[in-house]
Amino acid sequence: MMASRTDRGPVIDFDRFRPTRSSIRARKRKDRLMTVLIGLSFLVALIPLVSVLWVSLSKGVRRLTPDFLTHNMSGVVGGNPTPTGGYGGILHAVIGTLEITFGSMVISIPVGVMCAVYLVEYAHGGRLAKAISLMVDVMSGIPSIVAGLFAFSMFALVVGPGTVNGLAGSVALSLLMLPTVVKTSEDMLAVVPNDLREAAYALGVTKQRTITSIVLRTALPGIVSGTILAVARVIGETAPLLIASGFIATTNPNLFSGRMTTLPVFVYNEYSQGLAVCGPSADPGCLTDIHMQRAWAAALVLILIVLLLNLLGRLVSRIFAVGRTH
Amino acid sequence: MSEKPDETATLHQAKRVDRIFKACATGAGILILLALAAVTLFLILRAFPAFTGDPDSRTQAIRSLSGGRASSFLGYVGPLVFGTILIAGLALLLAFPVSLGIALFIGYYAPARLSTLLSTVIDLLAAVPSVIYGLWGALVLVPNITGFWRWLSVHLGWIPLFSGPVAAPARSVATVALVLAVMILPIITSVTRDILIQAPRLQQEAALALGATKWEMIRLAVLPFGRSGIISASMLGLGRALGETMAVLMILSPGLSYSLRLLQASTSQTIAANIAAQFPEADSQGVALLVATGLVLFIITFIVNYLARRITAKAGA
Amino acid sequence: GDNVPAASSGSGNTADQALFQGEFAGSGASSQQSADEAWIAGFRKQHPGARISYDPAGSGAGVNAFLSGSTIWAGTDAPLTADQLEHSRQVCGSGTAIDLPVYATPIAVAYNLPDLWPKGSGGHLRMDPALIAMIFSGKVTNWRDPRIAALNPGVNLPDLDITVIHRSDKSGTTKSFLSYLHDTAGSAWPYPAGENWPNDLGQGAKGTAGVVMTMNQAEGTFGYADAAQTTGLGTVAVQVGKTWQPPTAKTTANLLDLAQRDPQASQPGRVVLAVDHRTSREHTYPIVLVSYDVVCTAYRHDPDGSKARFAKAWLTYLLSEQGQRMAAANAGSAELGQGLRSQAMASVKTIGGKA
Amino acid sequence: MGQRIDISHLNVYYGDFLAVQDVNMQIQANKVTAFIGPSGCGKSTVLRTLDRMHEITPGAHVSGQVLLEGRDLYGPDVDPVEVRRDVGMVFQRANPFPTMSIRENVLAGIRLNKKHIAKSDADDLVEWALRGANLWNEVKDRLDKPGIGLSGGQQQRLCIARAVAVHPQVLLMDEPCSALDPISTLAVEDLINELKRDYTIVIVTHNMQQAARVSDYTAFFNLKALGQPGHLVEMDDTTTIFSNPHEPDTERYISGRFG
Amino acid sequence: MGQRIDISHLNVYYGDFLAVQDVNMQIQANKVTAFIGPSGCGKSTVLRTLDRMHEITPGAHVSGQVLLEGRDLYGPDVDPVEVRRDVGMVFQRANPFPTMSIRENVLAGIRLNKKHIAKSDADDLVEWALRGANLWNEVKDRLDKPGIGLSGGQQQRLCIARAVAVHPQVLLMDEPCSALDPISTLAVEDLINELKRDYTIVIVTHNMQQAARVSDYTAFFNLKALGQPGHLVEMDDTTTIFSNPHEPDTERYISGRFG
Ligand SMILES: Nc1ncnc2c1ncn2[C@@H]1O[C@H](COP(=O)(O)OP(=O)(O)OP(=O)(O)O)[C@@H](O)[C@H]1O
Ligand SMILES: Nc1ncnc2c1ncn2[C@@H]1O[C@H](COP(=O)(O)OP(=O)(O)OP(=O)(O)O)[C@@H](O)[C@H]1O
Ligand SMILES: [Mg+2]
Ligand SMILES: [Mg+2]
Repeated sequence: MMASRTDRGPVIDFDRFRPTRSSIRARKRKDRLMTVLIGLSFLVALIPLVSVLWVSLSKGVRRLTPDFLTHNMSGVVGGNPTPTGGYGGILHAVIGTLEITFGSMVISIPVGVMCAVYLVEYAHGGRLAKAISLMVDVMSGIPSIVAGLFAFSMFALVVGPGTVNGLAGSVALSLLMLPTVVKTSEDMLAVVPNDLREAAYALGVTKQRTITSIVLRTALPGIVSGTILAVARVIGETAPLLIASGFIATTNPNLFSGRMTTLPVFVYNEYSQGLAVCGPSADPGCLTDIHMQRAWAAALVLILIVLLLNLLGRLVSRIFAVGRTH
Repeated sequence: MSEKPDETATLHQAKRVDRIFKACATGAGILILLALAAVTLFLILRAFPAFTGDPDSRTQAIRSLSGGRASSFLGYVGPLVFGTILIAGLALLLAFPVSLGIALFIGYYAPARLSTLLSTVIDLLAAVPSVIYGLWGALVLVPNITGFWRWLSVHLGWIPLFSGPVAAPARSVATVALVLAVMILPIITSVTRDILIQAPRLQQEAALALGATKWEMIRLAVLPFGRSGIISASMLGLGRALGETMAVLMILSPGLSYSLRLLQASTSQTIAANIAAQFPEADSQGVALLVATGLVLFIITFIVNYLARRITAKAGA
Repeated sequence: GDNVPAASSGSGNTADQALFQGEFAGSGASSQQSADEAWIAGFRKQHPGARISYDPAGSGAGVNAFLSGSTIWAGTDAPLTADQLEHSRQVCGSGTAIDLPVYATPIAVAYNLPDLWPKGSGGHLRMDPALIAMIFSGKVTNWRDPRIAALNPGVNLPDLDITVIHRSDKSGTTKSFLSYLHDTAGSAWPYPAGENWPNDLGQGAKGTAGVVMTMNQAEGTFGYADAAQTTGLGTVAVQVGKTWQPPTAKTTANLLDLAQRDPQASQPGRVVLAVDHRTSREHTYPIVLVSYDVVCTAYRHDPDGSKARFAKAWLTYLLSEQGQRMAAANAGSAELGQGLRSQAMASVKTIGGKA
Repeated sequence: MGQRIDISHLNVYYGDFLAVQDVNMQIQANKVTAFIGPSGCGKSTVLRTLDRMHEITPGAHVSGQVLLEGRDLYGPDVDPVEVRRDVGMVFQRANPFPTMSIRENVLAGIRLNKKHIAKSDADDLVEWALRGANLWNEVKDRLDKPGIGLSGGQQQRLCIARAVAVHPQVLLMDEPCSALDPISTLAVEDLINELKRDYTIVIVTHNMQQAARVSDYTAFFNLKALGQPGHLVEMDDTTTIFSNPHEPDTERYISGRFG
Repeated sequence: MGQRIDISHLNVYYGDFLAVQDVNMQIQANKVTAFIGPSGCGKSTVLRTLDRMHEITPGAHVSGQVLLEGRDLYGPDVDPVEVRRDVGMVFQRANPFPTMSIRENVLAGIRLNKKHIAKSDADDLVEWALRGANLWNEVKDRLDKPGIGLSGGQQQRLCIARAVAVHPQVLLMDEPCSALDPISTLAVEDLINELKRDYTIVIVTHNMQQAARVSDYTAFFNLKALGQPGHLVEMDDTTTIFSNPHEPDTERYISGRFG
């Protein structure tokens, strides 16, 4: 077939560009191949990921009794049952996890949100702001164990050598949380329409009240759900807490003094104890694999907490989503 | 202007609060700088003894930490850096194509209902603590994968990467990289997906209207759009893998060499896992050394972050 | 809440309860963790008011914490060094700290070869120190090696590569085992003793549990671990003199009974053992991990003397026959013998001033 | 009662860029003044200087004088926050606070400024402002519903109610109807006609018919060329401007031959 | 040469929602057919079913028949990819591939089939297509510059060049000028007039004048009520529709009394 407009440029023989049967077939083949590969990559990834969840669930659910959730590990000896018929539990670790995580939230959320406020509302891309956002990026690359080393050395220098307590863990975790909090808050503040700020200013509202009552309030759902996700991430940190907060078998409610066990540390500690000794004089209920049972059960609780936080984050952002009617 | 005296007073107070608030915000920003400076400073202070003082006792400390395998800081930290980068790099190599595949699957192939479900699961998995991946790797994967590595070594053993003897049990670099890949997979997937599904509809329709197949549409209109985002997602995953401690600690049989033989045991160790392994028994000189290696790790992740920033900045421009 | 037996809360006399009211923290060697669990439970039966914690952070971290004054005692697999001893003056009110043996466990040389003997028949492969050294240094690499067969006539050894498993972290277990090889294997063992494993053969695993788990995961593995943990693995009967000694608590205790005091740790109050690995006595198992508790005889910041009082009571309990039996039952350790315990008790009596 | 505004020698800069040059005008109290002119000529810019809103744009600054009933808005000890309480503003796009109910939106100016107000007073104020904005009958049954649940025109009137609830002397409106459908536009125009009894009103509009319908005075702004600063071409009675302007540029603009 | 399209009993659904009901029409080869009608009446929807583009919207499906020169587009063994090769489409907003140069944009469709085209062939094709799209003179010196560096109107013509470069039989255009300034609009309209020599063209437009100017036939779609499916009211010669429509609704729409 020939193009008609000979006067206006080259004549094109479109047959030369006509796809051959084989090229069409090749394209179809490639398309199908990629579809298969993409589907396959999904299936391949599914195997380990589902395995992780399934193993944690199936192995963890065995020891996940009410007793396990309401007792700590004090007085638990090896694989022997305790007077209440359980085999010790994670109450102290749950309390420790909550307190240390709460501590890190108390440190990092105000600082992170205020830092984002500075970046979005005050700095207008100045030198300091550029430096800060670069540093926030750098901070998000701090390896968790380095954060632990930092908290440990800081408390050693500031409070006294050998200081190991919940607060040190909180400091380490807040270091890991801060960049996420800053980034999500920054993003959320940035999408608050300028219209709203102007509307408030036009009413004669001061900048601070505009920011707190309008901007932050509007961005709140996003900030909250972003922060919850950040919490879900640090709540599973192990290495820094091993160094900064130590391990203890009893419940220590005091964040500011004394060692504190968290769930991940508990999991790791149980794992690293291997088999329990059930000697000839041991209780008939003595379980040699009690450590692994406790490790998996605690891991399951940890996953459940993370899951809960995730759902909570989604819920918060959905319920308080701005712009929805009713 | 109509002004009642009490109104002037409240306005006055509001202005003061205004100033204080601004100071707080600025302070918080500066605090971030200070925090990072403090991290660096404390680490340097703590690492300082490793480089000062009696050279003999320094050498002694390094020999003691390395079981006599190294006698200088560089000789000690070199293989650790190599191992860290090797393992994290491998993990990224394994996870990246699969993540991309899943992200595309979620965004462009799966039916809507399935893809929201998958997204939720991926987000959950991205938050699963690494100690659980470690537990899973050590107790479930290691005993079950030895056979596969052996098969690989038999058939591909002529490539040095896969040469034997295959570690049994498989506490090798390959297994650890695999676990880290599984660990960072949801993270990369989740970020990549968020970016890919934002690929402009317009260009996708343009591609299809030209008679493109689905894959061609993705190649023409989706991947070019997501390129910088995909890179920064991978860098996020790489950063996570570089700093990962527990999974490596619980699985890898460490060594201090520059070996690329992935299936063999005791070839490499990562900085983070090494710190966690040696810290409990280290004396003060040893702690200084370990903190110094931590500083090196910090610098590596800094460089990775910086490069990622540069790449995305360039691609975004 | 705490797992306290309902009945026990009333027991113990009230004066005593007042004596041990409060928090008492220790930290250190993870090898002692199981024993410490048992000891804390046992001690609190007598003194329910005391709240005791033990952080198995590791010997190094434990001693560091002790030397910084943040704990009352440290558990350590290695006695204090001269530096550390000197440093301890800063936390101890009078002189230096003392280290006393409280816990000992045989170190088993173990293997995973499930089909050597019918289940439960309790056979042990026999090896001499040189053979063990050769396997651990990579000179013997297959289970069917004639040098193994020569010592184990009639045992049907499989044609299987030997995978050596060792500790990957710094550890007292490694140090004890290496000094055994160093002392006994002669030229077959070219490496110095130290807390880190010196070669890259086989595989390293973190902690005793890691070693045992790794060994359980593959046949043909060969390693060393605290004997109590080696459930499911075969253990080597080591040549001592002309006999073959499998690891047992009793034969290990025998070795400790024969041990000399380490001449280099002669400071007053210290009880540091120099174990004779070359012993040829019958019924003595030569590879042992001895773990110490480090305390002060008086503490610098101890206004009401409660720290010293606790340290004294704690060690007294640990070194009592009951304490040792608790540990043996729950951690599989070797009970320290009467002689050794009374030597250590002499030092304990000096805690908190005159006895 | 509204207040009059005197502008003299006003220059407005965005950083180094002079956006509007040498504006001199009087805006009469209790009248509606319309600003018209092609896009980019600086109508919004001038309007925003009247309550110092330009100051929230980084780098923006002014020279010259703006007197509100004789008092210099840019005097050294005048706080922009104070100015904005006397001069209200309504924007092109309706911008009710999305987190607040209709009622709270109306009260926002009071509440955000931490003034205490009795509930009955508040109720009265809400009704008064919403009636003033011609919205009361439409929303009186759902005062506690979110403000953004309203239609575009209702939202715009809500914003007007919010602005009048703080009793400003002057009301500035920057293209308040450009995003509205014809019916909502008529409602807002009616409202403007009523509001001028109490307020001095300045309105920016692109819609010549609208300017002719609602305003008493009209100011025509123009730019000499792209990139050049905008300036005030002329200002006069609306009827004069639309029937018999002095300047040929005005004539050309009004007859739709450019812009 | 263009091909004719016969649509019979076409229903289009988005999930359960019937968007367009029972459309029957013939689209003549080598003519321009315009779709007009109020917003939401299903013009775009019908247009997109002509090259099966609706299929990329999850849940969208059709019943009925669409024959392209007698061949059923929805036949069981027809691949949508093949259909789209014969039926080109131009969208409301210009959508050049941002990472490609102007030249590569034009060649994008051809490259899908043939990775390697002789450079001279490619050059000819690019020139031909860009001339066809009335863009050649403007861009011939910067063919290797990115396509998104062009102005909006140029981008739209680039998209047309890209669509014609694969030499389809039918060209569908969904409001191709709605985002363009008047000058670019005229350029595109001229182009449509020329293209109809080679292609069957279907164009959706909101602009009645445009429909009158460019099309030979006009189809008027309408909805009975909001939420009801759209339907074809009538289709006829453009002159008939605009001067003497059969249906009173068409008359009302064209005279601007609703929509
Ligand atoms: N925030 C800003 N930063 C820099 N320049 C600006 C800013 N806002 C406006 N300008 C410039 O100032 C000049 C006047 O703009 P202004 O918005 O006042 O015009 P306008 O008459 O309101 O136009 P329109 O009718 O389009 O709203 C323009 O050249 C514009 O580009
Ligand atoms: N992707 C979609 N999902 C669900 N419904 C849709 C979708 N696209 C369009 N619709 C619905 O189908 C109907 C017809 O829409 P369509 O876009 O075809 O109208 P149109 O005539 O092109 O309107 P406009 O002139 O505004 O472009 C409308 O009711 C619309 O809401
Ligand atoms: Mg404007
Ligand atoms: Mg449409």
